[in-house]
Amino acid sequence: MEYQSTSTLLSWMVFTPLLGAVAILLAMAFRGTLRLEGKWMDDFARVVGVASMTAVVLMGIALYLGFDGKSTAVQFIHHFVWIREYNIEYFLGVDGVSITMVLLTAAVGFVGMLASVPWWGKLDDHHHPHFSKRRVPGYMVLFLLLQTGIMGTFCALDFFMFYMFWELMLLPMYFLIGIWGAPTRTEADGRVRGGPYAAIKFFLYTLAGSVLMLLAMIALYYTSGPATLVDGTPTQHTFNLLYLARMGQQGLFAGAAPILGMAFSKVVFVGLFIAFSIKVPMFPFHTWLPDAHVDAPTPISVILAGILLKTGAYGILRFNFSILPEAANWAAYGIAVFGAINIVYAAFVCMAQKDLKKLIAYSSVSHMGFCLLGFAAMTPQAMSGAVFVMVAHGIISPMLFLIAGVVYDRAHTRDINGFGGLASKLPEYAGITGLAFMASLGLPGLAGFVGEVLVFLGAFGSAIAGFKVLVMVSVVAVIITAAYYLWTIHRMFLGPLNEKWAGLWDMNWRERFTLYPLAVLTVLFGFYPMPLFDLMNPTLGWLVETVSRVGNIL
Amino acid sequence: MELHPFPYLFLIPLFPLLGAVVNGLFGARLQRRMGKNAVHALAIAMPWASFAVAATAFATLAGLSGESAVHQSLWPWFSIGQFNADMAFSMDRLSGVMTLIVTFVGSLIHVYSTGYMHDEQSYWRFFAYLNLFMFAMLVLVLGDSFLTMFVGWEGVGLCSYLLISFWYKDSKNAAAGMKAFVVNRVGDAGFLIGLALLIWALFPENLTGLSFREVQEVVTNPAVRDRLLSSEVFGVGLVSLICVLFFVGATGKSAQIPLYVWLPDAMAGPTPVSALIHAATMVTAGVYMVARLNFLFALSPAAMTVVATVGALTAIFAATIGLFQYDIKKVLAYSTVSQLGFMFMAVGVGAYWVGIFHLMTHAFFKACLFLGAGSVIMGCHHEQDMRHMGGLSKLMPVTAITYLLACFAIAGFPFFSGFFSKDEILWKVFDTGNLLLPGGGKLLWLLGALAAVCTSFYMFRSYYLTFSGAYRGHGYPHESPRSVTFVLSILGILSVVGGYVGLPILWGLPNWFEHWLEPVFEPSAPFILSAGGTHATEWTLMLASVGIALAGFLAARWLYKGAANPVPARLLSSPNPALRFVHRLVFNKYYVDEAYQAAFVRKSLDLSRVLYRFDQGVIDFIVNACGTVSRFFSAIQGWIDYRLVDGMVNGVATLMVTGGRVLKVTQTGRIQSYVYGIMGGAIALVVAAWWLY
Amino acid sequence: MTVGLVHYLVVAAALFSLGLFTVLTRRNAVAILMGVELILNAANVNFAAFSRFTAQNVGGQVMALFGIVLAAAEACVALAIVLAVFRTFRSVDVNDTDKLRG
Amino acid sequence: MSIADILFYCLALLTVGSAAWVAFSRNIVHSAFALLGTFFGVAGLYVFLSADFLAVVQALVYVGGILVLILFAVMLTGRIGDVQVTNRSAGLVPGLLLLVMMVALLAGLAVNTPWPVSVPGPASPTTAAMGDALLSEYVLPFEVISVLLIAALIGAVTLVRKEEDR
Repeated sequence: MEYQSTSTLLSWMVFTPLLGAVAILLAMAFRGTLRLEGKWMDDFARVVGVASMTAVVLMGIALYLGFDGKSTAVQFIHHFVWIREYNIEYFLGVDGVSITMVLLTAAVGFVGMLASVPWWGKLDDHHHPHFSKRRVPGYMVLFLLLQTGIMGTFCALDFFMFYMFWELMLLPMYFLIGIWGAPTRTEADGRVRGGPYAAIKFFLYTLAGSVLMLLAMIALYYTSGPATLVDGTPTQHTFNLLYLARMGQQGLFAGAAPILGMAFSKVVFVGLFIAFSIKVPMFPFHTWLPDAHVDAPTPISVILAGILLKTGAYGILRFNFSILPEAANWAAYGIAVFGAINIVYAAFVCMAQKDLKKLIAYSSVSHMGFCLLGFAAMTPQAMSGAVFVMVAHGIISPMLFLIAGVVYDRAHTRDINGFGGLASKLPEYAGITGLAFMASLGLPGLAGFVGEVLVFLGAFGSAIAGFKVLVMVSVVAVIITAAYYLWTIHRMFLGPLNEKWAGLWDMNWRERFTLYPLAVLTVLFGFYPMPLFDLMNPTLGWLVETVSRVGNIL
Repeated sequence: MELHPFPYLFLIPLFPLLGAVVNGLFGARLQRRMGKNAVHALAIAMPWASFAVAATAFATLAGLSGESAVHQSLWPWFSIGQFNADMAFSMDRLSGVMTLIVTFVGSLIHVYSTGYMHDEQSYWRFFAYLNLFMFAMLVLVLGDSFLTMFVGWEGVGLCSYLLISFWYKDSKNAAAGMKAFVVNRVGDAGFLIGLALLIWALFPENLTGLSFREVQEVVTNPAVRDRLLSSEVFGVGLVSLICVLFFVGATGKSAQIPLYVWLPDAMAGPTPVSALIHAATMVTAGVYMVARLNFLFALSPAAMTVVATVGALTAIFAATIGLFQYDIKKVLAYSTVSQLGFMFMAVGVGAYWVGIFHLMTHAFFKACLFLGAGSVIMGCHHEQDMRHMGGLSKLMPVTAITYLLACFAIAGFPFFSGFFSKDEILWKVFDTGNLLLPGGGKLLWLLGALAAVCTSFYMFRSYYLTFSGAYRGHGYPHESPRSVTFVLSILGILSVVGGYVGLPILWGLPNWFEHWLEPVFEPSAPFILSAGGTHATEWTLMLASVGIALAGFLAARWLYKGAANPVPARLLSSPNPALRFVHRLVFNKYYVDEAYQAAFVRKSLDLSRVLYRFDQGVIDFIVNACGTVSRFFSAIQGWIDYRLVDGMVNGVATLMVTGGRVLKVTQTGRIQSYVYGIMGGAIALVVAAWWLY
Repeated sequence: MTVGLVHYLVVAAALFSLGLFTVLTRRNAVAILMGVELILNAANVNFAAFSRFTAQNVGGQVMALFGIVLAAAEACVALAIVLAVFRTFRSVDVNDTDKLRG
Repeated sequence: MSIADILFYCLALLTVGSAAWVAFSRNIVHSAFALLGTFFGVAGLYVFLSADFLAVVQALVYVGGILVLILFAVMLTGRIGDVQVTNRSAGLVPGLLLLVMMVALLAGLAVNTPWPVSVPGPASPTTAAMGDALLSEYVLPFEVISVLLIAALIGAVTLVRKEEDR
């Protein structure tokens, strides 16, 4: 009878964007009577969009103030029975693991919304209408739907609901990349690339992953032991993640019947892990990310890099580590190796990039590698460091993509070598890009460094000896990261001004509204990360303690 | 180590930060509206203010006991379980000295820059970066914990990148800046791994925090020390591995043998930058770090040997390259690398206070040399090649005199600051017992002596080339403005007087400097052994070093005094090919840069291209292949579905039609044919019935 | 040999075959009718013969009676058809009336 | 071979011969009259089979009714004056072949099958017996046949009605 509803704030946070979307749809339906034609309709959609995202941010602040970092219990629970026959409950809650992600979603969602509104500043779209002017109501509805999906994914504590929101996230993203992304083009070597290609690739790739998750969900459901619904009715099986975690930690899944001759918890672990690692993205499954980023419009890249990647990492924490601790111990070194590969491999690939967005995409792959390394190390420092990397990357990569957006909106090209000497023409832009690049390469005093150094130091202390070697290898990536970022700054900003770009103009207020808050956050979290650590340390510490206590008995 | 709260300590780094932020954000408008004076007024005031606060802190420190430190903790920066580091500043005697040097020399250079950068358009940006650098350096020096120091450590690297590529319009400067930052990052990577190793070695020994104090308490505790000394990682002694890794960080920052390549290129930055960063402050960070971790380094003779030998090798290596450079700033750059080699030799053999002492004196005379060179360059309208200078002593008297004083100091002429510090180093190196190789000290001393000869030779060569003989350049050189000459004179005096702070005990005079730093290095004292050199040997060595200085001076004087119009490139045109080869080899810096470029830079670029092609070719190919394969299968299914299933359905239909068409013939309309049919059927039935039964 | 059932059957068979032949080979509709009448008579002969030789009751003859009555009705209708056909086709030639050809 | 047998054979010969004439004659009128012979032959056979009522009805209905009807039809449709009242049959050969085969088949059948023959009783008038049978055992067919006759009557009348009122 535990986990009774305590507050409906989370439900509001999850479904406010949906309400906004519905409002826009209704307005679309009755635009005749409401005399909302063309430009007025677009502006109405934008106002509703910004309003709902501001509401979510305000609620996020309320959540932060109300959240008690000390306790490891789940807070702000909103729990009632939804589909009684299958013991599916509507269960929203937030604890140390997901609080940072929820706040990040609110923040980055707000920034993404601001970036999709073309007010406050000139747009040079004479030959190809800027994405934020094309079919705006549709864009806003899908954007808000996406926000609901992501927020729901982080808050859902019922496996079925989690899976529902997980799928809800995919659809709007597909359309957003497909329609508002870059038009289809055939590249030099004849390969057809463009918005639709990237959208399909993203959608199918993640969907393939979520199929495995579905199987794992069903497997877990049917092997889960007796539990009780929120109104006390006893049930044979349960989708409740917290009960599943408790059962997992008591070793229920470790002892379950093997599947296809292999240990149950190993098979389920691998299934879930692949589903989430596609999203992280992990080394072999990462090729969708650069394509998706290159062809997505800027705010969508912001959302994609800012929060969508975190759903994968969060999933690993919430599912793989809490519910299947034995398998987590068994797979720890493997994950770490993949994490290290992610870091070093992506760093080297970045060196060879000519497209700015692709470079940033691969750098995201490299940063998310830190999370994997941090998770697998199973020490409180590494775990907190890894979650902090997720938050820091969630702030820095939106900045990077907005920066790429600023230059793309003006010059309509992302080819790094095409630029030169922009610093003399765009000083303010050069400054903010410098700050973003420095944060991303992990300069101490900025957010990137805190996470990275914690993961390094934490991973070093892991029980498994192999981690020391992995960390040393990953440190090499730190050098390569510095090299390719500086080389990018060199090719783009320094050196003589390329006359082709003499006509560029410096940042306008829209870009400032989106970039400066993130810059302030980066510096703030660089020097004073404690508020974040206070939120998550107790829970992550408890998680690490329980997972390592269970030990490797598989 | 008692801590005395000193509420104003954070002001020292805060002032330059304020200056940097104000100039950085509003500098352009400030400069446009209120002119350059406002910009440099603010920019100069800040370092002097922090110098003042540093002085007061230093004074309070003097009043306290030896081990005490003035401390201020601002806010908890990291605290996760056992691992906590606060954003805290503490100034003990060592960082007190360093802060004073940094703020004093820094402020002087700020004043100098107003003159040097006078006609620079983005004047405000220069001062913003300079202030930012001061902030980073002060955070490094005052940092209480490893991580706070690391903030300063990389912050300094960033500022040197910004300042080296200040004139970014010329991509060569930008490339130099990038090289500096990346090479520093390599060093920092080493530092990080060393730090990780140290932390995880001490965690089981209930390390409470990451500050130097706590680490020092844990390491100096004898039980812990024995366990540390006995444990090994990857087959190498844990402590020595940690120290070597820290030393790698130091080589990156202080441009020692493997990672020194960035310093000569860093001369692409404006001269005050070279003076401040690449002579006085940043490059000394490595020495400060090793001194700060004296309790660790003293434990492992292996690490000390590594430090000392690398120092010695760098000293002699850089000195030889300096012999034949024609760019005045390059000469000074290699001389800096060489002098740093000396400092590391000192610190390597355990004579930490001597290293810091040489650091201080070096800060004075090297800054004076660089600024002198700067004023010469300014005078000769940005001409840096000594072959186009000459005869400037008459045209730029103050610069000439101060430059000469600084040359005497660096060469180690008696009663100049360089003499006291360098001679002490050579003596301590000669007399050390800490090295693995028992006679090692003697060998290192020899290398050091050789380097000293080269030092005095190339310094006086540069003096005579620029200041004596006829003016070979174009235009009319003129003396620099008063702000430049004022700073030069102060530094000139200091480079003479600076040495009297640490007079050798040999002369029975009180050595204030050693006494002042002695408590800081007290934990490592018991491990420093001396080879029992007597006073006699000390005297002979002192005379020897005077002789060395004179030898270099006379040789340079003979070769280059009164340099006629064509520089006497005797070595260049000398018939002996071997000599010519040596000259070309040394002149081209032993082709180290090209080797690094080929070995590391090009290789990593190739690797990244290969990996990217792999990424696109193999992985993306597989993903797309899945796409095409499934499309292929769906095509097959489509074909099957269309041909067979549909085929069958259509087949039945056509069957009916053709059947109908065939049967149609029977409907002739003529009745008789029907009757035939009936009759045929009847007969067939009868026959069948009859046949069957 | 005394006239037994077989003889009648043979005669009926002959009548039947001739009737059939007429129907098959005649092109004149009326001739066909005559053929039909012959066939019907053959059938009635058989009925009577069996009634006489095997059934010892008059069942067969009643059947034959019905046969005759039916033949009458059939002839009447057939001739009506022939007349109608003659009126529309102007000829009674069976080959011309193949409107219902498939 | 009694007189009756000889008479039977002559009668049989008459019947089959006229039937053959009907089948083979060129002229439709000749075959019509040949039909008369056949009908009387069959009536004779009935007499031999002691089916007296049947013989009378045969003579009456067939000769009086059907033959007259056929003659009418022949006259009405024959378009007298049509010189070539050819009644050429079509496909003579297959017809003959079929004829022979049919005769062989049926005769063979008749001869070979062991009919449960029982010695016939003396010839006795059968009219009364037939009347009883019609109204006792065969009353249903009797009624049905009457309905059929009515239907045939109406059908024939409607078929030959004049065009104009259709």
